Amino acid sequence: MSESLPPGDSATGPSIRSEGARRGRLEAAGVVKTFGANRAVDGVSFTAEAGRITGLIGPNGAGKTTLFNAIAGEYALDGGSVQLDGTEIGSLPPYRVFSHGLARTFQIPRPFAGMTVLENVMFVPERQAGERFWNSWIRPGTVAREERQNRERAREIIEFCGLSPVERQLAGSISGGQQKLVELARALMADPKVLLLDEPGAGVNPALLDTIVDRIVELNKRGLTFLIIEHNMDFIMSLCDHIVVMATGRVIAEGTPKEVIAQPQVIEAYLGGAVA
Amino acid sequence: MSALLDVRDVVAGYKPDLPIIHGLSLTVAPQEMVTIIGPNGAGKSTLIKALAGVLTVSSGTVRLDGRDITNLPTHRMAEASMAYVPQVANVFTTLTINENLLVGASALSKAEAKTRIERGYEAFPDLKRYRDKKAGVLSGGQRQMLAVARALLTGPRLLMLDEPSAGLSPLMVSEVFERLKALVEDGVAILMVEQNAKAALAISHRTYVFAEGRNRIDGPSAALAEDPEVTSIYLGAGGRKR
Amino acid sequence: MLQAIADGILSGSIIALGAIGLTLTMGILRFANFAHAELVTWGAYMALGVLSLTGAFMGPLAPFSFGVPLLMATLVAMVATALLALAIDWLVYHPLRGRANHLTLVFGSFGVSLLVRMVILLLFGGAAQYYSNTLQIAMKVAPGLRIMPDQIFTLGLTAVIVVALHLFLQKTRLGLSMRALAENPELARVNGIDTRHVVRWTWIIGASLASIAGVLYGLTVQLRPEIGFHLLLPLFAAAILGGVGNVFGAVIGGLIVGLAESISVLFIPAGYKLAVPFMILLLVLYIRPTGIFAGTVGGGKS
Amino acid sequence: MTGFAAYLVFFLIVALTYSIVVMGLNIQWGYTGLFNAGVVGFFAIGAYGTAILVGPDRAHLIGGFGLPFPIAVLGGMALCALAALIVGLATLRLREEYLAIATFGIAISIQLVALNFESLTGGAQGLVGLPRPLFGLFDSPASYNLFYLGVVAVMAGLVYWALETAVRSPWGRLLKAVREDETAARSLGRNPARVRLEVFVLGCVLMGLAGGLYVGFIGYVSPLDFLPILTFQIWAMLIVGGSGNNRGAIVGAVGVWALWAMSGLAISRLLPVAYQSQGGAIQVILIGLLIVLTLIFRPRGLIGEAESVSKHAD
Amino acid sequence: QDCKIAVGSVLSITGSMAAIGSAIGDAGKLAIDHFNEAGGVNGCEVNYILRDDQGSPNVGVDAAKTLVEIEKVPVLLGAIQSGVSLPILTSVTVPAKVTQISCCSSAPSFTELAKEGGTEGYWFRTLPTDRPQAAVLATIAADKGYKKIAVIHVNSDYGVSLASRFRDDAEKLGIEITGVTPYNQEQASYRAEVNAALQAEPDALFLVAFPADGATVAREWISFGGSQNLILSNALRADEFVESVGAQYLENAYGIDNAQVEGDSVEAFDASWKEAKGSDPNGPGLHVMYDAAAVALLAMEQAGEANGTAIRDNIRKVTGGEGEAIYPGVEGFKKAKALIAEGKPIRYVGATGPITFDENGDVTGPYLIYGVKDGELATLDRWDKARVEAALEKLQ
Ligand SMILES: Nc1ncnc2c1ncn2[C@@H]1O[C@H](COP(=O)(O)OP(=O)(O)OP(=O)(O)O)[C@@H](O)[C@H]1O
Ligand SMILES: Nc1ncnc2c1ncn2[C@@H]1O[C@H](COP(=O)(O)OP(=O)(O)OP(=O)(O)O)[C@@H](O)[C@H]1O
Ligand SMILES: [Mg+2]
Ligand SMILES: [Mg+2]
Repeated sequence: MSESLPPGDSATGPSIRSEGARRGRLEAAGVVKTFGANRAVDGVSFTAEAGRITGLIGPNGAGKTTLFNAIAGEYALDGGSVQLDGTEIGSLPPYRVFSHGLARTFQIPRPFAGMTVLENVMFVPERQAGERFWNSWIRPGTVAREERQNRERAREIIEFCGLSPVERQLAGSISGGQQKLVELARALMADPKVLLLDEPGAGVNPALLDTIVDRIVELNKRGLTFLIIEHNMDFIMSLCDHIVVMATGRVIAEGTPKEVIAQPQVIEAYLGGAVA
Repeated sequence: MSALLDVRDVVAGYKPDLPIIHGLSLTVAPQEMVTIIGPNGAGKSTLIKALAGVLTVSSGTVRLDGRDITNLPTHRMAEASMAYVPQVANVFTTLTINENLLVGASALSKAEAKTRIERGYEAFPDLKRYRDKKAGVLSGGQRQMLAVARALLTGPRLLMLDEPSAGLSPLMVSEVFERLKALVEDGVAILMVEQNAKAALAISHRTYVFAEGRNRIDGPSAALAEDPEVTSIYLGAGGRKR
Repeated sequence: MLQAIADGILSGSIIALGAIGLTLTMGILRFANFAHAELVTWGAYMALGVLSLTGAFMGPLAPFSFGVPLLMATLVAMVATALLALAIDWLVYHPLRGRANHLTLVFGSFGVSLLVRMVILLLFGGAAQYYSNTLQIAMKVAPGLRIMPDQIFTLGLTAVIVVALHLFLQKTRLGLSMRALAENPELARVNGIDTRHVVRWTWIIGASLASIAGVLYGLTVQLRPEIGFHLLLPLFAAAILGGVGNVFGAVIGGLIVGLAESISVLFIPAGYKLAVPFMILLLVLYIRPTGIFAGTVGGGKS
Repeated sequence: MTGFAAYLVFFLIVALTYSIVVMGLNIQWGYTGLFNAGVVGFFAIGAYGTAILVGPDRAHLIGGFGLPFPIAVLGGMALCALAALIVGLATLRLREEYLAIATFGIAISIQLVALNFESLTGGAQGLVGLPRPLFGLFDSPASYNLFYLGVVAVMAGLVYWALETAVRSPWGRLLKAVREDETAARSLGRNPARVRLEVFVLGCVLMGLAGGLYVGFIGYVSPLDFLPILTFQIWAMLIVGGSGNNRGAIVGAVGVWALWAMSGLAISRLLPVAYQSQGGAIQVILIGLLIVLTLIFRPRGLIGEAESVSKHAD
Repeated sequence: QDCKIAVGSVLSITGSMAAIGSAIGDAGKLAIDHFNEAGGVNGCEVNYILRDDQGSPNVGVDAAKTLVEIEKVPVLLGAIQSGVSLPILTSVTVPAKVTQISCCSSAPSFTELAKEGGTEGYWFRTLPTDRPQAAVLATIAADKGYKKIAVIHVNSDYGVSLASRFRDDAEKLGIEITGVTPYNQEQASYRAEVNAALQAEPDALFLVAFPADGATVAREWISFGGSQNLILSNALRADEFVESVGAQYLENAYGIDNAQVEGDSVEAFDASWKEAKGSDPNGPGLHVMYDAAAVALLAMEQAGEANGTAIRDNIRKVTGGEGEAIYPGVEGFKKAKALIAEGKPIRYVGATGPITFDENGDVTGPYLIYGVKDGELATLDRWDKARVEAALEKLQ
């Protein structure tokens, strides 16, 4: 399995931006999201520091996914604010949030079912000239060149995720775990400043998960900020610099992994006897 | 010990001319818990779907307690005392929690359904809290609980679970697994697919390792957990420290 | 004005009756059945066929314009319509079901609707027909307000059917199975539900309701092979206004459509009347894209 | 040129005109999943727009600008774009059947305007005596038809090429992504609402173009030309030809229209005279059967969706 | 006889005019059967090809084109709706120099088109335009003393123009028109329109409609207490309408149609219809369709050849004028053939009475006033050409 990173490319934007230039500090302050009477996210504040891997854990139904949706613009906030590198993104629609450099994956995969895996991944880069229909008439050369580069990169990411055997299959007819990997592949293709992963490990084969961990570490070294929801404690413990624990819509603990898992309220609400 | 579930040389897939499962055999004894692990796309879910009658078995046989149930219509699998929890989309999001359970109990008498549902609520108090809420508002983990709770309602002899622990918090994982263990003790046989291999191997009796639609390795779980080949290829290092 | 309101409510109740069956099949079987309208027509003609075969239009039950024979004929028509629906399902929809694209069924129903309409035309001819040639003269119930007893009957029947259907969907196992099927057929099967059985019952209920609507329509207006087709738009408008799958919604939707049509004529040129329900529909959908009541089968509770 | 050849020319003019409509619908439905059931409304706007701009001045009518035909057609298309923009903004949030009913209603409303707005559209009487482009240059109607067939064929070819090129570029992928999962597309930085609006307008403009060509050929418009049945016919063409494929759209348009026309001919020849008056019903039954059988036995239509959208993904 | 001549017809057999279309088709066929029995045209058997336009212009135009190009018909009968006849005329028959004769398309636009030269003389129609109809109906209404009249009309070219002419004429005669309410065809119910028209409590209702929808409107009108003083357009002279509404409610109704009441020619048609069909020829379009076919055949016989231009040029030779009168039916046609063979002038007096085409292809003729007596359609009065013209004069 290829461990190498996709080569940078100047025409489509380098796959990895030069260090230093990359920031990605995500700051949530007092975020509230309610569904009727249910305050699913109830005044959550935390900061995912630039260049760090932050873990978000908590019992089922704690509000983690809802918080992701609020940050990514899928849900309108009922209170509070979200800032990315100082820019308010809390009120933006998802596609604008993405343009600001924040990408996310879905806990329950949402592949484009009627498109092949390759197309799913090639779709990701923004501002493709070919997405304006007239460009295919008046600038076919540019479109073709861009597509070639796009495809090269997509192939590498697909291979990395172990999806090469199903590259040409429709994303709707691959296994559940493979669909999760398509989610990840798309997120990697996005090359954002901040990446929100919602349970990237659930349903993924443990052996493959190891290489994903390596990949995340490597990308992080180059300055990409991560915010990861995960129930696999091995994964969290080995990866995160900082952990935020949520329960019933609130942050109940925060700190380094070691600190956090020692706290009794975390053990009671979340870990039970299963401390790693 | 004669097998409760006896799967022999099964070939199955999504399109007639493109089998995913290439002649697979497997057995589950009464009161046995069997795990299937394997890489993504190995065909684990496909096999379970074929056993549950969702997909057509194009050759081979499936026997439950000696009775041939190959390609029995899906809705009659419950009568054959087999229950199945799919990997994805396993709750009715537009029905309430209670109605979800009622659907699972549709083969039972009304009174019986009621008592069993109450028992289900005791096992999963979270569900009780939301009983009149639409299942669509549940979190990923809550849905998983609901799906398992529903499958147990009819008191099946064989329970097939497709990644029951996916998305559950560690606390819930141990709870669900505890519960599965208790079920086995009560006489239910379990066949489950798991990616949380460590935990699954720890509680199950036997394990099959699949790859590319075939049965690669099988044996007692404890032995496989030690097997270096299995560990390196399918179990991973379990998280290296950096 | 008063008259227009009364009238709108009353003609709305026929639309409502047709829309209930539509919203039910649409909600449970998950496709917009364009041939539903033809079931309405078929039901109306079947009742006519029974009446003319038995030759009877015995004394009407005062104050209504119809009598026991029509009621009996309606029962026969319900059976005949259910049979037609089952046959169509078996021949056309069943083979198409489960295809990746569920709109395949919608297109299939386009085809079916053409077929059934033309068969009716061939069987019964194109001319307008009536159950009875005696005209019912409206009763003056208040100054400027006339109502026909048949209309009151229709309204009452609609109310009874809605309540019964709602209870059925909420309280019975078959009703629950229908709602489960509506959401996820495969999961329903895994849970021991015989989906074919549920589909059959859905058709039987939907088609029976359609045929009742057809008979009532024929009774208050007239019978022609195209009546269903021309009711189609109001029916869909009503079903969608109310939220697909919601039986109460369908009734409210039907009443809104009926009222809108009859009141609009007082304010805008009658030539534009046909557009009025749509404008309302658009307005409602603009504010609530899933209809007034969020649409799930059975409706009501959240 | 007479007889069958003359009829063939005539037939192809009509069929190719429809094929442009079908291609417009294909881009909306086949690629983007927009269930536009108001096709005939936009066809009508294009036709009336062209007719009003090209028509001679008449006392009782507002229009009658007597513009050259190509400019009139462009005007009709622009009008279509405007209407599609307005309609799209109001309805594109709706899903599938809801959108279908809404657009169907809009088409009915457009037809009602044509029927009732007498001073602009001529009302039920329609607009009569519209000039046909370059008609004077030809010595016989037959040679004129041949010329017009050329015009329509070139337009259809151009539309085919343009759509095919665009659809097999990243644009096509974008449309498909929006069709498949809007939430996912949105989370990946695309604005589905904008994409849908763009496609809706583009498709409707093509329908308007076809409307203009139709007017140029028939020289007359009336509200009867725009009954909802035409929408059904167009949809039948798309289904039979295979949605999600432009070649399928053309094949479907020609094929279904041929079946429609030929079945009429066959019935009038084969059916005993006494039953002639049933012929129409039988013809419609054939169309119904065709749709149903195609769906059952060739669910993807005669040609079916192209497997991979972007030619660059190979 | 081994030669054959094809005569084509495009009518609405299905679609919105289905209720009247197939009977009209039968009327055309009757004329052709009669002619064949009389020996055919120029010794050739006439083959009648009927095509359905389904009420849509695109289907109708295609059908017409097939008839003209593939079946090679020299004359086309139809269509019913003006919206179908017009595109056939402009894009099929005129370019191919085929004569087109319609039984039923009443739109004034044909007259305009003819005046502009757009029809090149290939267009004829056997029903009169709405101008005289409106004048006669309004005159009678005034004579009856109606003061307030509501108008409900079908929203088609036929309805719109007849209703608006009637309104003008009635107002000139001092009648108040309380409202003109159009209705769109084939709707679920017309209660709303009826109610709107009822608001002003008029003395009478002028109803312009086709039998099926018209019956619905009339029933709802009467049910809701509208006046039973009904004024009916020509298309409502149909048994279907009377039966559907109920004769007892139509005692005070009167309407107009463009057929001569009595006279041998009309009786000849009625009798032969009855013989063929077993019922009275009461329905819109039957008489006129028969005449359309008859005129075409006689012109072909007169021309001695079967091409469109010859037919066009000979139609006026077999109608109007001073020749010997020819009545509908086999005997009439036999007589006509004999006279033509002898080179003597003939003059067709048809199912609608004497027919004269003006230079625009429009026909002028006498009218009958119909009503319902003893449960059946009956003729109440007749207006000859002079009387109609006097009424028109008065309204100038
Ligand atoms: N769309 C919604 N409407 C109403 N309630 C919702 C909705 N989405 C989530 N909820 C509720 O909000 C709470 C938080 O759900 P969320 O999905 O954020 O949990 P989670 O922390 O991601 O859990 P898990 O680890 O199981 O995925 C739950 O109680 C859920 O029932
Ligand atoms: N719905 C489907 N239609 C067609 N082919 C499918 C479908 N689902 C899966 N496949 C094919 O079957 C193969 C095996 O899928 P399956 O779901 O059985 O894998 P799995 O072992 O359960 O993997 P995972 O652990 O990721 O869930 C996939 O690689 C894919 O090629
Ligand atoms: Mg979650
Ligand atoms: Mg799986």
